[in-house]
Amino acid sequence: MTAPARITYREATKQGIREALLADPRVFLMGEDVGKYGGCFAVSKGLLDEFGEERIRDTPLSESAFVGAGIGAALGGLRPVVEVMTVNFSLLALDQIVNTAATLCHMSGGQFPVPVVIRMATGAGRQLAAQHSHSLEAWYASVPGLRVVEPATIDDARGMLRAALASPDPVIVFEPISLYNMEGDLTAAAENVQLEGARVHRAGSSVTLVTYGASLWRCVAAAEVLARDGIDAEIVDLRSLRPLDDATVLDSVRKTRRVVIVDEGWRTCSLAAEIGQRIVEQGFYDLDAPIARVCTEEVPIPYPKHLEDAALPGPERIVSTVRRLLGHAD
Amino acid sequence: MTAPARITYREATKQGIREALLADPRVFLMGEDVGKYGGCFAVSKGLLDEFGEERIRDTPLSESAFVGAGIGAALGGLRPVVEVMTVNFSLLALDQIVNTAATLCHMSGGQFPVPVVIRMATGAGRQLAAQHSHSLEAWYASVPGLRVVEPATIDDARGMLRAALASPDPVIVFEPISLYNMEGDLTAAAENVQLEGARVHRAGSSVTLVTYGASLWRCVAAAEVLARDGIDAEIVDLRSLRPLDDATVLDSVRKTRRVVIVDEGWRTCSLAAEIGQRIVEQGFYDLDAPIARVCTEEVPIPYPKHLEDAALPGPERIVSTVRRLLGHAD
Amino acid sequence: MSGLPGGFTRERGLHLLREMLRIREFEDRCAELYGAGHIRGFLHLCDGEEAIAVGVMQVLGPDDALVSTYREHGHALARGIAMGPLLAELYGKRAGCSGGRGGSMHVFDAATRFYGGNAIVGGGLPLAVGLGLAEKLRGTRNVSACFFGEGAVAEGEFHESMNLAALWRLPVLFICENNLYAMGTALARSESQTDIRSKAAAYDVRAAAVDGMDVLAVEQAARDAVEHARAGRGPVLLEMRTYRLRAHSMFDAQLYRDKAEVEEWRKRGPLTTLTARLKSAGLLTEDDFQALLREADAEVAAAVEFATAADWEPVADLARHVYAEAVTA
Amino acid sequence: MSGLPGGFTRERGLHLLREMLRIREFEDRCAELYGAGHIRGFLHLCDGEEAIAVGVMQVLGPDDALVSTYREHGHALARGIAMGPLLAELYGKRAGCSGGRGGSMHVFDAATRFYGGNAIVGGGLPLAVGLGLAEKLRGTRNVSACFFGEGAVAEGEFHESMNLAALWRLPVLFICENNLYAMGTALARSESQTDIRSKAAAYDVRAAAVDGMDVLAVEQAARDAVEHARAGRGPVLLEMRTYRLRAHSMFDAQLYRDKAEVEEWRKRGPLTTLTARLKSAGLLTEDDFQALLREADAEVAAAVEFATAADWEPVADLARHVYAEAVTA
Ligand SMILES: Cc1ncc(C[n+]2csc(CCOP(=O)(O)OP(=O)(O)O)c2C)c(N)n1
Ligand SMILES: Cc1ncc(C[n+]2csc(CCOP(=O)(O)OP(=O)(O)O)c2C)c(N)n1
Ligand SMILES: [Mg+2]
Ligand SMILES: [Mg+2]
Repeated sequence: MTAPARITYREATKQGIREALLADPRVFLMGEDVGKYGGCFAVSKGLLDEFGEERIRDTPLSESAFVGAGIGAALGGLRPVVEVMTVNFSLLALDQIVNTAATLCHMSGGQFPVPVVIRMATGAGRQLAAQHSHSLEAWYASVPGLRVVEPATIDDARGMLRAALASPDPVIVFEPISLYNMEGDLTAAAENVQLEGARVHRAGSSVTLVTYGASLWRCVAAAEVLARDGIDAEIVDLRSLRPLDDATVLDSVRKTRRVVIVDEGWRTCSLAAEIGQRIVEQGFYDLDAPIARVCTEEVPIPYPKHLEDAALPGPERIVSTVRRLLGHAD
Repeated sequence: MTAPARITYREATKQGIREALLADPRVFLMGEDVGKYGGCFAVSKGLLDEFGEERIRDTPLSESAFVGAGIGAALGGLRPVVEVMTVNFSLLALDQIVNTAATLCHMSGGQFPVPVVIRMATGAGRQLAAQHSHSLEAWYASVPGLRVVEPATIDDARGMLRAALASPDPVIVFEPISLYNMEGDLTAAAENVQLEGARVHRAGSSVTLVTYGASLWRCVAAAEVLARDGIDAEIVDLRSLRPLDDATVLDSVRKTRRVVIVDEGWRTCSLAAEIGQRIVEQGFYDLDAPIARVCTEEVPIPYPKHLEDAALPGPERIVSTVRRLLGHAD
Repeated sequence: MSGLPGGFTRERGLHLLREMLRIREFEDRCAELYGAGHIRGFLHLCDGEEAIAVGVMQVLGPDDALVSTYREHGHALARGIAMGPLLAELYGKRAGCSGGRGGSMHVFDAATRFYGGNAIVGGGLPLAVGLGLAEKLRGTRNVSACFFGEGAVAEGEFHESMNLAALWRLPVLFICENNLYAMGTALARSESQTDIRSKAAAYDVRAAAVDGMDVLAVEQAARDAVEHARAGRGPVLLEMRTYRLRAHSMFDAQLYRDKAEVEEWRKRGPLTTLTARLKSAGLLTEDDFQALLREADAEVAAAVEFATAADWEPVADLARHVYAEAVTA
Repeated sequence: MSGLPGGFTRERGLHLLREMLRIREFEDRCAELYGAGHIRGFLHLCDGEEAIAVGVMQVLGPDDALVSTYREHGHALARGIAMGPLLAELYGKRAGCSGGRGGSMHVFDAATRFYGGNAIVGGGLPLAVGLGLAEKLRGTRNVSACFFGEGAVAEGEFHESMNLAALWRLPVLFICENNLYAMGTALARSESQTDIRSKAAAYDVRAAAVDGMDVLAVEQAARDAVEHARAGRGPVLLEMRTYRLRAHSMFDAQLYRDKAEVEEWRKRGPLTTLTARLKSAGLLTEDDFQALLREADAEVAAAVEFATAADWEPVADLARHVYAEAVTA
């Protein structure tokens, strides 16, 4: 890679997949409509022509079987990248992921690690209604034996797959559906993306916003608004949802002493809850105010735009929560 | 019901089912081996003879279809009680529960509530190893549209099903596998069991233990040990995991100012995290110490007893956590 | 395309044509409204598949239950859901048949026992089994019918649901709309055995393959199937052989098939063929056809007016209906 | 029970009998050890089904892959997992073949490509498909074989896995141990079509029904199937007709079946019948049999000694192996 190029998140993701296919003959991509159709979000468009049907493998609608087959193929010495179109359909494959991928290494006393990568689109924001708008990252992040990441930037979209394939463990890669069309700079940093570790996306001193995925950009928008009032928000992009990088979060908290966690998941038992509780456990005495959360409202995501927007943790809600926390009038 | 009787949790559960079948001809029980086998934990033994095959309905191993059929039957005017043997197998039915049972009322604008009750055994403690020892209550508790309860006492085991069937919403009833053999008194209170609301199981003043399910009895054991040191623990049994009864928890916290949350779920994104964060949100300034958690260790549950015990949130870990929190030497 | 059965009346012909035209005109307008941003999210049209919706609905009674997919406008209209509330639903308005919360993929209607609109492929089948179970246990003669694509046949839910319905001899109609593609995946790339009907044998279920482009053939097959199910003789699988003449959804570039293939099938479109048959039998004039078209267009125009004028749900009501409002103990 | 095939040797007979006896003696001892509390959790014995494990393993090569269920002691022993580590696993000891973490339901062994031991009914089938896919993509002639009960046939995973394996012509052996019961559920109460073999037609898969009580029949059927799969002609479904002579697990009161039925099947037990056939063919004396029994019992005794003497994993190592230790990028 050379000078920064302006590309979409979709294109960055595709480049990551393409690089993986070029780098290692054991890698193949498998999922519904990844081939002829070009991927339901056009991520894999063109790859079938370049790599052929063996390595760009269209599957029937059989989420449990083809995810399980990916696990089996990983056990058999390959490096499958399994695409489950969206997290919504991953419920049909959850048994394979939780009871097989996540347990085999441990149950076999270390004999059978499972180096499978499972990609899936996640989140709401495109008016796809209740069954097509889930954010279930917290569920996956709760399972020992899995690694879970969510690239929110162009560099991470480009580089995280390589890091995931370098891991001997099952890695779940969430790609926010609302980011595929986002444009941004692809930088040299994409060459060195690590699987673990949170990243300070914006340095600040007044308050820490902890977030991940599409909500990173909601926080960025909120931070711009807050900056006009002289509120200087630090934004931590978690990047890896399992394991969580407590140290980076706590470092930020110790600096700002105030935290708002922004999470597209439903509030109850969310990653936001976990981050909050970890801060309490490790940094209680560093806090000047209660930890606040901005999450998705506890409703199945409704179809109409005004209701969907109201359900999601948008910049306005972040801004008003920060203001309230800092004692500014709203 | 008359004078308190000493019965097992299993028997109390069965009585609850039997009463429901007697009270309402629309009620039927359906699941794997509920009939001829008598239930895999012998809960429904004898009911087939009493109620016949139409109402005690053995199903094939088809978790997705028979749970979905229960949802459909509820839509069709019946009051199904669907037994999924254990939460471990419920992963295979999760799509139906999350994408159908939990969404239909909302997506249909209120036209189609789903009055189905889904019972499942949960938890570890019987050396059944990684795939048979899950505690996934937090996942279910995170889903808007569901109600989730977990009876921990004989009275609740007896009375919660009635309350669940009185609800027009889908209710998930978790029954801790390790409690079926527990004996206790069935009291008149079983007649008036409510679906919602936490309950102070033991009043105390030094520290609040918030818990649910089988861990209630771990807390009881811990409280007895602590009492010998003059530490007087209050125990809150959540009972309902969705909705959560914040008020009862906060009342206790305001009294004791110190909290330990005990949860058989894995720590990350657990109910314990949620309770902790809610306390921070609503009672931050009432706390004298960081909120602590005692959860299951983040490992697939291992088979050997000593390792399984070490993984679970046993009384010793609760005691030492409380002592540490209160500044007592361990 | 064959002749018309004996005793077939002009009235009947006009009715079936009218019903299919309503669907076609409605959906063509939806495509425009999508382009204009009035309809959002995913929109799946059933162009080419109208005969299945209309044929099946002729034989279902008002107390029978229905479960559909995300490609359900045809089913909804043929079932009798009014066009205004249907379109208002696609707009996301409060006056929509689902109160505006569901959109195109989640059409519901209690009055006609229309249980959705399901965006999970295969997700509706277990539901239909349960609805059938309820009818059986309640001792009625009602049936439950579910629609699904041939893509859904690969899902475990198809297998589990067929077995359950057969094992318990439930009055369930499994209506597979085999339009040869699941998004971009051709049948031969998703099924090792592409004869869908033949799969019923694994469950000892009665089955038939039907020309899904012929509304009369659909109606007859559905009539036989419903009779079988109402008589308590168990479920039926109907493989309706059809074709989707438009893209899968509004996001589909159709890289996976030839234009020529589509054009070949277009000639067999159910509206085209029924019109020709009626005309050649002397039951329909071009004027009649134009009148039906105007009638359908007027209904569509009124629906657009209705949907446009309808209110938005206030944001304050966001959390309504997450749980049932009236406790019906 | 029929005669022996031409050219059948005493050596071969003794070998097959020995293998089955090892399983039987091992498991009978396990039942005692369970009663004594040395083995805990769920314990599922395969009494009556030994011929399937032994027959199939005769034709698999060392590089073929295997996926089993929670009822897998027979498969494990016949595959060549040493009895000591197997029993140590059932004890939960560190020297167990899975390091003691899995127990009876989760036997693993990398050396023999034994991928478990799966306690989720049907859960192993997709895995076997994936293992078959790996062999195909790697261009080997290896096959993958999975065992499952007839109860698993009702699960969606069976359907999805059969289709996937057939669609991609993968070298997978689907070996259904049809012992007529899934816990307490008789086949006729779980399948609308009880002929398991016939289900293969829905996937265009080659299938055979086999007398699972006859080790020679099993071996022959497995040989044909492996040949088919190795030749790249796709998967095979083998329905092994057998019977579980003991309870489902140690918690089962067997309310669901008659003692007489069990006794009827016991007469057809694979050990009984092979012994009789060998004797009547003059290939085995009672002394031979007793010698084999002593040999098996000695192996079992040594395994008990091994398992008893083995260490417990230290609690400090609880979190080991949740993630892989050596990064193999
Ligand atoms: C479980 C699941 N997997 C994937 C999808 C994405 N998806 C939506 S429609 C579709 C194709 C379905 O094809 P088919 O069943 O033949 O119906 P058709 O669209 O042709 O009417 C897919 C893959 C989904 N909605 N649900
Ligand atoms: C998905 C799932 N559902 C239910 C169970 C509980 N269960 C364990 S074994 C069993 C019976 C399985 O019967 P079958 O497949 O015939 O195998 P067999 O035990 O007869 O060898 C059941 C229901 C399970 N382990 N997994
Ligand atoms: Mg289709
Ligand atoms: Mg069986």
